[in-house]
Amino acid sequence: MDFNLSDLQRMLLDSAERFIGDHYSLEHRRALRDTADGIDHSAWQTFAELGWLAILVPEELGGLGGAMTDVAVLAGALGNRCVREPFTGTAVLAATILAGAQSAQDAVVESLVAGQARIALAHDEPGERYADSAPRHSALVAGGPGFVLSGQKMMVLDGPTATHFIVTAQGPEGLTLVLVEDGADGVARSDYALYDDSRASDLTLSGVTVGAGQILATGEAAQALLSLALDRARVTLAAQSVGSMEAELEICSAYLKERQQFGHPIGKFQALQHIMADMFVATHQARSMLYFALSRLEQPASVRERAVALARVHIAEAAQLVSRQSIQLHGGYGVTDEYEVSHHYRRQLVLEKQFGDIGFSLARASA
Amino acid sequence: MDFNLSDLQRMLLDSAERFIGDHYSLEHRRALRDTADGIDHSAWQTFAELGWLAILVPEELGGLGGAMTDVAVLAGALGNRCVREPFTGTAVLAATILAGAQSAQDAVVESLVAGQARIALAHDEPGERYADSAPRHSALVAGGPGFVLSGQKMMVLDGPTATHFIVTAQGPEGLTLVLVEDGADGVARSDYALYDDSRASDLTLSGVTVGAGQILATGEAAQALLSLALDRARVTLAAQSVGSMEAELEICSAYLKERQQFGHPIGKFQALQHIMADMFVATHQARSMLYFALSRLEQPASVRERAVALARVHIAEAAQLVSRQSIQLHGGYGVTDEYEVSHHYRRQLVLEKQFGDIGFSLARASA
Amino acid sequence: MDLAIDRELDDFRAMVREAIAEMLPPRIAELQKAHGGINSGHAETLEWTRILNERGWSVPHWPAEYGGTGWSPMQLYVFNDEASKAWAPDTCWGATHMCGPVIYTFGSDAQKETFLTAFREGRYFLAQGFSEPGNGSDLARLRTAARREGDRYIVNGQKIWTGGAFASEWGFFLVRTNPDVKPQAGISFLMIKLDSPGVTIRRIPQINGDADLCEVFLDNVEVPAENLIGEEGMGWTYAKFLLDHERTTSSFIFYNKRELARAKALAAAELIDGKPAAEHPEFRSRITRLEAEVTALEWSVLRELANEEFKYDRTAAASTLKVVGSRLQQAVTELQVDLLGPRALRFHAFEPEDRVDAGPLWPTHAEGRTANALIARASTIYGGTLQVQKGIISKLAFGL
Amino acid sequence: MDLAIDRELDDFRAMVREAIAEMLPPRIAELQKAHGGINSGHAETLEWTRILNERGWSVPHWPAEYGGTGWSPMQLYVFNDEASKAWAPDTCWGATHMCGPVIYTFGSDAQKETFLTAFREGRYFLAQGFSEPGNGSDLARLRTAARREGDRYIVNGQKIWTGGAFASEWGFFLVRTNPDVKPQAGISFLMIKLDSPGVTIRRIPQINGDADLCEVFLDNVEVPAENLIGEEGMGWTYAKFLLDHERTTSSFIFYNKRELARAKALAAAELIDGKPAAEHPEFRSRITRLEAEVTALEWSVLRELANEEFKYDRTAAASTLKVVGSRLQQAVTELQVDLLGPRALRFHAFEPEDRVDAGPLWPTHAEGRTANALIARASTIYGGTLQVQKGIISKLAFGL
Repeated sequence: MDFNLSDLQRMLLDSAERFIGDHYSLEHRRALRDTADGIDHSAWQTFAELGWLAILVPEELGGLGGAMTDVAVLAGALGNRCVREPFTGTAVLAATILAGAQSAQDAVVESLVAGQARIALAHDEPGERYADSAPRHSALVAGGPGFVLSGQKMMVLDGPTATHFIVTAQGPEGLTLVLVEDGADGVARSDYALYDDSRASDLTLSGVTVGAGQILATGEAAQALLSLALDRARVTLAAQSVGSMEAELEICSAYLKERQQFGHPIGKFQALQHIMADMFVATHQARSMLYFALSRLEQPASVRERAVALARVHIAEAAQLVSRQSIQLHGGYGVTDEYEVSHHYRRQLVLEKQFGDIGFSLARASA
Repeated sequence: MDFNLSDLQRMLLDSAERFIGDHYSLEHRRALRDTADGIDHSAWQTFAELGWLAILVPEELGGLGGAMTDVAVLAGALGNRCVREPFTGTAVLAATILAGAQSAQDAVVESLVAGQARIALAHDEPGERYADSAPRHSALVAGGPGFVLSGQKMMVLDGPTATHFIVTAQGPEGLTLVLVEDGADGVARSDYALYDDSRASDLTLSGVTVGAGQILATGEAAQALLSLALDRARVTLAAQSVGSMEAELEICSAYLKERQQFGHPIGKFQALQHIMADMFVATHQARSMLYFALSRLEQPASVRERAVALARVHIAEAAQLVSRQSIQLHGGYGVTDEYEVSHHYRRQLVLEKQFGDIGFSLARASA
Repeated sequence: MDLAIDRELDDFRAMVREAIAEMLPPRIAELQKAHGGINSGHAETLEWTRILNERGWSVPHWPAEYGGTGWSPMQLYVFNDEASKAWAPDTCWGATHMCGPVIYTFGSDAQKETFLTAFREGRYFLAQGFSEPGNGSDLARLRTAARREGDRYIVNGQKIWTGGAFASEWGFFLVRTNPDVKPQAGISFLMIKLDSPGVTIRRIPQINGDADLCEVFLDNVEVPAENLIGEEGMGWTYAKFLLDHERTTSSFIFYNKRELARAKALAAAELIDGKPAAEHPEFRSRITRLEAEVTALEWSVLRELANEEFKYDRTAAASTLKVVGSRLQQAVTELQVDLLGPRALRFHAFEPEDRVDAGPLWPTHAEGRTANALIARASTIYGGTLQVQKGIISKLAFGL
Repeated sequence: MDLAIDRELDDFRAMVREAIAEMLPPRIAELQKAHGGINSGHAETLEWTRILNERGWSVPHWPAEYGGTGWSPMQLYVFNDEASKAWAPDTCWGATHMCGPVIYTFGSDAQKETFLTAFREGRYFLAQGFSEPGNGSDLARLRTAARREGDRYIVNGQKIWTGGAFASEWGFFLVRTNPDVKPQAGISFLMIKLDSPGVTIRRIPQINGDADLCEVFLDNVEVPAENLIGEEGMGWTYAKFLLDHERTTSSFIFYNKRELARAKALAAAELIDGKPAAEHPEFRSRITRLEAEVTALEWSVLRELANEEFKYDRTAAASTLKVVGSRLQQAVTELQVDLLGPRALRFHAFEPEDRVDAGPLWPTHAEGRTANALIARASTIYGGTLQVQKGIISKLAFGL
């Protein structure tokens, strides 16, 4: 076993830390929030140029053919600065599904790798909560030259900036994954912001025409592919969460040395030292748990799913401890929008509740 | 509302604190453990003389006609010193059932008040865990001049020193409470110690002859009476638990001032000060919860049962926090038999698991 | 010991409940319910104060001579409980619960006339200027200076966490009038009109999208000497007086009861796998444990109100209420967030003009819950952090 | 980064598993399982050491020249994991993991010959005399004095928490040989034979009915100067060496894995309302969360064994293992107690002669669980309390 970065991973991390560190200042992120769609289009191009969007894309499709450990290295750096660009949805979730699709998706994949296509999963439906595998109300039925897709989707993460959606629907052969372009006839979007300043959409699909080439997977294959893609996405979220915790350790320990109260740097108070120690322990354990989950990703689905669920519970609870205490250590400043820790807090909340929250993961891990 | 002691309660508490303080030193309790049956027979006589066994006995039966608030005052003092005499079983649980019995039990009650009769509830059966109301395997059937009782009972608390047992059995009219003398033909006892040095027994009842006068209650009346008696007993245990916590606050704060480490009294360390504060908060809240439960004891059974269950969960979890931290604050000495805190820890464990543990109470309070 | 609630209180409760139902405009109740933080909007707070004042109930806890009702502590408790349940906002806390008592206790007759009347009648919002950027939990070190020049003070300095200052006409400030004595002795209590030249107010954007807390910059602000409350140099004493004055407030018991009830309603309404969240064991246990904690807190408050004889310093008990009350504000609002699941993630703007209808897929009960939970992180910070409270307890209860 | 376990390790695991199954007497495994604390009986520990020694495995982690196996850290890990799963006892920890490494690193050839051989062959139990009544977590203040007189030391003082001293032939002690230098510099490392005149041993009754920990009184005990290990005044350095020597030990990872597995077995066997406890949601969640924590701890240990490059001081990571490992020992054994419900309350004697058969109504799986949970309260105390560990972390990781 080797927990140290390979040379390639070291290069990836160095470039990521450099670019993200330079680019994603708190001020920049706060300014981005006030733009129409919330994402940094020029940075996204840089993501593409640095090869980040191509990590999981197979070499034969023009990608790097990398591994989830590489993604986790990068995701940690993204988490360090609460970077909320649609990386997970596009470069992990969609890339996994497209690479495993029954119909060749070379053009879309090429566009994804180039930073042009951004692809969001449209799965949850009204009244549902993390319904991993339930039958869909959205329906794909034969019609016209091919098929017709209708239904309603909620909380499509990063929906406003997506060029395509991967829509889950109930088709003739069971669960079906359908690639739909944004702006296609019959696709209506209602956009909103989330508390971490990322965006999401509700989608209404009204008789959207679908050709055979847009069908990515059906039946058991669709189920398996969706499940794998979601688990990879969950681990990517967990890696960002660990990155966020690690950044909070630095932010808080620096603050404790600088902030004076009762005539001393507050870091002299044993009670606060012990809070920092608790945060350190939680973060260290969380990173270990991330490695565990990564080590199980290639194993059979049941092993993988349980490991990912276990890791998500553990890492999310550690993140709660760390992000809560980070605010507490900052006193009143911690609950302002002007300090990093409040952004980490909100980002951690969003990371926890995407693709299954603690309760969902706990039930899944206990099954 | 008035949370202050009445004059009578003040007298009760003063005499209790004086007697218990003088009598129940740690050395004395450790010596008692090595006696055959573990109880202090002469102290039990004093309990009787001080009227403690008569508090809940109605005046017309020769008792004091007191209230559960009075019992709680005394139980707090018993808890202060981990006194493990069979007070709860005899003076609360049995006294409640006997006072509400369908057949007059004047002689037994008189004997109880005088400190002669000690009466233990024989309810749990093999394979059960806190089966509050399930049908009994122990059976009371017509036979001989009256009835015949057979069955097996486990974890009869204070069994070895009981003069009588109140046995729950399935009779012709449903649940039946039967008074059986220790040593009656067909009663066999197997005795053992618990971790707080109190004692319990398993009972085998083989065709024990029962007369009509031994039938204390049947059917719904038996159910109601048993439920009331158990809830009173649970609150008495909770009051002892609060008393134990309050004693631990004193023991630990004194120890922190006295014990030197790294050149200071360890009470100078902020981390330990904050642990003491946590213990104070938990104890204060626990006493409030005790008052809540006491205030609900006279209300309809469903209200009473839920309140008692809620209080049991809350107080037991507070007691865990306090008794665990008490050991931690004592360092290595905390896990020796020679320091008070290890005795409080064990006593709290036993208090938590009598007549329903946290899990049982939580399920009951959530229903 | 008598643990039963007086029968008479039940009648009183019925009476105030009915009166509040009659008086409270549904519009204000709905805003309070949706917004649901500690306070509704400032205008609505003042409107509600004026309505209460018409019935003589806007400052029920004040002495009768200043407009109080003469209710017992238990009656006040019942009144506040009912008002909270009905989704009435509080009155302006700084005015009616902090500055008011200082003025009727230590102020001159003229000050009583000027300020107490205005507070009672809800004429304006009042801001609290205690904290400074350099001293969160360490009030004695405050640096905002008021230099006496003839019949006025010249005030220079900076205050922070001044809630609602942007919407306030006046503020009550702690200022240093004497730099040459020991820190606590040089502090005075000053009323400052916030439209005075030299006063600049900056709203601080908060974690939850609101911006109620402000920074107040004081740059050579001239304040008439008659705005000094009581004696110069006694500000520290008055501040301690007002903080001690309300021993049970920091429990946030009414808030905690109301928000737990709201969480239970959410648990019944939100479905997970087609079943109400309330039936899911994890949520059930969480709710039960929180209910136990809220119940214990309520009884801790009752012990304080009933003046229980207490073995330890009473301030240790008050800090206990604060420790538990603040922990509960966080736990109960986080429970609400978790009950909503992914729907809790949607941002809802605070400013009325920025709010949008979330559309048919979004239940109104989702709005505001996360904003509340986010700002509840401050409950263990303001008014003496959790760590400060624990220090108080270990010192006052145990002499450590 | 390579997170897969080497295939070769699987073969090694199968090999040691089979070997242990062949070697371990069922009687010893059963005692360890019932007793189930950190160590089985002293006689059985020595017996198992002798059996292992026959195969050359009693001190596998030692350098090969002193009898070690040359296994890699990961192989040692697998071996210990398998031994734990098979209910093998540890060898005498003080001898094989503490004193042994000090002697083979700093001892003379004669000392190596005398002691290392004895330790490796399991000839006697060895006691550790570090702590004193006045200094739990504060070793530098130790007062037991060794005065040099010719070719011997005269030792006076008192040690405490000396595990198994009553059953030990020798002990390794920290003693003060020079009172006139700064505290750390005056300490030496001395082997003392426990049947020496002037040595009195008192067993300390414990919370769980056992009495393994002892007080050792040293009253003018004469110790040959040849029993000094290494140099005079270097005891502090050696003690730190041996504490640093095993960075992952304090995780108790094998214990925690084994006892969690036992808890799961209990959960399957114990019925509540006719259903296995494992199906009750509260227990299920508790088990899942503990499984997550144990898993994370195991991976934290693996990171350490694989020598991960680490941004922070490695000692902070070692303290993390201790914090989590000790917390888990408590949580897992308390889970066992709660799974047993009221049956956990029954006392079971520790001394073989006092033990009684609990009778047909009592499952043997109940015996020993509560005793284990009670003594697990000490896991956050010995070897540097939880508070000391947190202090180490905040200092070494953050410079606070």
